[in-house]
Amino acid sequence: MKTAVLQFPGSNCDIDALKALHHTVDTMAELVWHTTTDLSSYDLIVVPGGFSYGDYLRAGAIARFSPVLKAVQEAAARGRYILGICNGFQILTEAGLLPGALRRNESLQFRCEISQLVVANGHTAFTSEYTENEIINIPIAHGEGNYYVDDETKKALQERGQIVFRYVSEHNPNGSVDGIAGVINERGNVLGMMPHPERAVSKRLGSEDGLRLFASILKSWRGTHVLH
Amino acid sequence: MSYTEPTAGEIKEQRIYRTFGVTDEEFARVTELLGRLPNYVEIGVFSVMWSEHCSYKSSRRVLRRFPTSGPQVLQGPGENAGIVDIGDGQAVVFKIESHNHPTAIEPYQGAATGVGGIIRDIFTMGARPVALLNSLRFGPLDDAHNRYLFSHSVAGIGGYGNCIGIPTVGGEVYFDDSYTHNPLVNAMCVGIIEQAKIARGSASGVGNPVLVVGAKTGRDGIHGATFASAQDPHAKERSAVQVGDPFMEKLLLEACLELIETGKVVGIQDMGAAGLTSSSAEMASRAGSGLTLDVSRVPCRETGMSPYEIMLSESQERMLVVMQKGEEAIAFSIFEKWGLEATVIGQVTDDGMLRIVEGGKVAGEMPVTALVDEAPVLERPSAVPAYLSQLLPAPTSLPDGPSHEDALMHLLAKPTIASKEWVYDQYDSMVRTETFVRPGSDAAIVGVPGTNKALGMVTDGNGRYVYLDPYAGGAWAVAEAARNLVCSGARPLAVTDCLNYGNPEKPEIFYQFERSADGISEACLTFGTPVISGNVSLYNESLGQDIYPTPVIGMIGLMDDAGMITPSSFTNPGHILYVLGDIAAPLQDGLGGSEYLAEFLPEGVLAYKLPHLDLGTEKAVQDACYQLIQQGVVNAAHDVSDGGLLVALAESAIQGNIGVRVEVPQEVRDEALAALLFGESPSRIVIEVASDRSADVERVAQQLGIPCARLGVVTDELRFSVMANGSKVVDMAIGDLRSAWQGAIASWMN
Amino acid sequence: MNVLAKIFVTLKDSVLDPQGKAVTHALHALKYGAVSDVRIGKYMEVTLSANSLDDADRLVRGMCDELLTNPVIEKFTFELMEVSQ
Amino acid sequence: MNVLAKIFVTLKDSVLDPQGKAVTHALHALKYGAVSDVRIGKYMEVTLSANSLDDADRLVRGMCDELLTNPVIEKFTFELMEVSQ
Ligand SMILES: Nc1ncnc2c1ncn2[C@@H]1O[C@H](COP(=O)(O)OP(=O)(O)O)[C@@H](O)[C@H]1O
Ligand SMILES: [Mg+2]
Repeated sequence: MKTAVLQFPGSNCDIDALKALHHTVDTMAELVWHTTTDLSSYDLIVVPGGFSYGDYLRAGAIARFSPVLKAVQEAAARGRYILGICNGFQILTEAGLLPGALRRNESLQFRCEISQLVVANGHTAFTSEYTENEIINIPIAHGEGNYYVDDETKKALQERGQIVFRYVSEHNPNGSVDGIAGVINERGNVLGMMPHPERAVSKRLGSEDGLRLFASILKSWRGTHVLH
Repeated sequence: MSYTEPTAGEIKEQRIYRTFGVTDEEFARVTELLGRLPNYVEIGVFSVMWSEHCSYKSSRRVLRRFPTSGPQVLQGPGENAGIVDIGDGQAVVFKIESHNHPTAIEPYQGAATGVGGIIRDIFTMGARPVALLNSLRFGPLDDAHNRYLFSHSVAGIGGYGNCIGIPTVGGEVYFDDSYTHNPLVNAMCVGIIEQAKIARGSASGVGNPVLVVGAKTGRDGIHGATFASAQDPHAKERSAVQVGDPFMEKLLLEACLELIETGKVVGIQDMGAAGLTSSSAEMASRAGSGLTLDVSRVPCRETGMSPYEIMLSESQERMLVVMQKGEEAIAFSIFEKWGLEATVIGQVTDDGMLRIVEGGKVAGEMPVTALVDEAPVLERPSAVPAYLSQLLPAPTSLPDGPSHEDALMHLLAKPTIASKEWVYDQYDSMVRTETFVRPGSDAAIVGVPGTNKALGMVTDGNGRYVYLDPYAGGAWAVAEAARNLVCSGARPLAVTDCLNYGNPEKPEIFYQFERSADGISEACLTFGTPVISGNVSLYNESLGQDIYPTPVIGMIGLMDDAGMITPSSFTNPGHILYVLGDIAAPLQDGLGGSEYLAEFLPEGVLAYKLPHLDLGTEKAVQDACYQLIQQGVVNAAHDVSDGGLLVALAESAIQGNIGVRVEVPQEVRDEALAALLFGESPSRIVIEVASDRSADVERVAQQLGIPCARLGVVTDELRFSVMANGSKVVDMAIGDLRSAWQGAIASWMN
Repeated sequence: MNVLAKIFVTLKDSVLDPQGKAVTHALHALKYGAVSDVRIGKYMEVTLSANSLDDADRLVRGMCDELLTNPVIEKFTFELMEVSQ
Repeated sequence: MNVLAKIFVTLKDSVLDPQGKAVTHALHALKYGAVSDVRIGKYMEVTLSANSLDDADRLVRGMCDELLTNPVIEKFTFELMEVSQ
């Protein structure tokens, strides 16, 4: 499995994502600059966290016009895996690859903590190594993670199992509709989530619960590729 | 271009220089050094170079007393930041800096640009910034304006650090009336560098090109450095506040590190206070060279800027770079990749002059030595403040004092003692995924990438202590910083200091400054932690009222094995609790300087003597703790500081979500019990050990000649219970303690 | 011609405005009990050159749709005026 | 009477506007090269009751000075209009 970790001006979790990938699935992973126009050789594209373009105007609003986003669209259309983390999630919603929008946290404050998530759908390409409804600890660190969709879209997401992660109900850190922390597209190959699985890959960092997200992706990819 | 500026004659006749804070004597000296009258640009340049902020004219003599060398020191004070060896060819680079005055008038941007400035100091050395800390002082939270200053400062610190992607891993916050009109925001940055790649702020090599890189120059903050030292608060406001652009700085950081990596950089320095003026003069001074700068080539954000404005602008996110001749193109291409400008504005000369030209015309010409070496050094008068001789021995209890349970609850809910979660949850403390101990413990621990080593880091200081005893208070700050590192498992390495004081022209204030610096010096010698960088902020006064003398110590420690990290929270039921050091010291010291007095006898807290600090004892206690941790004996360690013994025990129990049952190990008169439970005598550490390791504790304590007392046990019952003289004096649910402690600041802020 | 566009972006009515709520509270805590509601949005001043006001209208609408606002949560209005130079 | 105040807050002209700068760049990278400048500020709609428009003017000016803006870096203008109910 070959992985691209995109780098926009202002990305700052790019190296963390790369480290986590090397550490967890030990596959070929590399940084790819935002001006790249061809991602066809990658099986997984990670849109990492950070503050692309300073998060000025709205988080993710400017990055979605980077040249590389067209290549991301194409990769998504070809069924490649795309994982947007935090700012990456914001970029994917701004780009229309995922439904909804991320507003400022209800508290109006940036919030960094280890949050508890419920795996709402354990049958996606990104979550098969979790058990459904399992509670996992994954850090969050964002000021604009307050997920919004209108009621109608929310119902549709629910029915189609597109809500993948929720904050445990008593601990919604940002006011997200329905406690939504991560959603997947209809086809099941594009996941966006506010929490940072790449920060939960060792005991020293306080949690290892992010490991299985990367392991799930590798397993899914293996399932669709003949092994040599 | 057209701008009308006063002529040299008018500057002299109308004494215009006075509006820049230049005295008559200083003006005469400038005239003498130039051999003629200065023009407007020149007097502007002199005024900032000779300002307190840039020249350290009041403090320079005092700072010379600090110990600054040691086998570990690779770079002491004098550069953008100090550097300390951590082995394997690597080094840690760090510095702390104040941004008090801008914060008072625009807290978000003031605090944010403070963070931005200190980060630049680190990456100019070629180091990758890996952590931020901050030290904050505000007036009490029952005042809406204090809440505004506090919340916006915290948001600004987070806003900058979060965006640029450097974790904010620690700090401290105190609330006291003393800071109501003059809040303190000190920011510290820590970086890691390969020793072979250290860059310096030196402009050498005749003919080498000088570049401005990064943001465009605007009219921001002209004379910020001058007005930071003004006495009149309205004058402070006159300097425009800068708006920070952390996104720009992130790009600048990456571009500069990439540029330095090429090995083609001769010298590099950030443009902080006094912008182009101080960066160019200091770089030339370090190299003993001269510079010719064409201000018409400086990229400006606004139109019609005069040489004067360009030289004095404090626009953020800019650097001055000297490249090897002929290698400019490397800078252009790297900066272009990052979407930034890099512009050649001049070159290095050998005539020792800072020459400012505008196109073909010379706008100003000054010897670099006159600007830097000839800057005034003042011998400020110093006088022992009268209050010091009137301090009384501190009481061990209060006549109508609270019950011990009430006292504990109140202290835990005091914003100065309460959990700082409300603050640090607004900071990304985990980005870079090397933060092994996040805010909330005694010291933060950050891994050294690619090794099994880690760095411990803290900031510490207590203005009230320093007020009550400048010498001991200064030493205390160093002792406490070292103690916090040791409790976490790290070995103290070196110090950076931020010296925040009132008006140095008052002899009593100058005394506080001088004496506390002496205390810091002695403690640094004791702990083997030289001062490698620092910053001075004077004139922290408002309406004639000076802040407490508030030196803040930033300290870095090293862990050779990150596996030795020790938490401050209790871990295992059945484990034994010990106090290393003299548990009964407060029976002599009383409640002097304590939060207990501040809470229950506020009008008397400045009337009593500070507890006694003996640096030898302190060092022995720390050595004992460190050795026991290295021997794998200690499961948790937490020092006794603000709030005293019970607060320390409660913090560790709350954070471990575990109970404790302790018994005061000696008979104590009832009237003295408050002091034992809440007194703030130094040199005491609570440790948790497995029951079969008790003998190790007693052996090490004996070897080092320190007292150690067995205090009680950790329990799985979620209660906090304290026995003294055979009866229960405190018996409370951990949950109740937690809600008092955890929610206190939030309850004011939300 | 040179045109100044003043653009007002607000959250859709159906989307909660916590910032507006916080400011309302803060105003009440001062002496502004007379305030019943606050909505907070963005105000942008865009200077551009255009062939006509109609042309400018088309351009500004375009940039609002594409970049300046997110239609999932925001709505906008704008005003145009000719400016000298 | 019920008054709606539309308040426009911008950074002073001499103060750097990093957002505006970033958005200008982004607009240029799209097809909006005609844009020469963008300044980004805040837009607030405050509903309040007042005895007269003069009274409202005084109140709104007061809250802008005291809470809604910081005169060190920002400036503001506002418009008032009577609204029903
Ligand atoms: N301004 C701040 N920023 C980040 N962390 C902070 C801040 N203030 C306090 N903390 C963290 O909260 C914890 C407790 O702080 P403090 O009570 O000052 O500790 P101590 O008394 O041990 O010095 C520490 O881990 C400290 O780093
Ligand atoms: Mg401590």
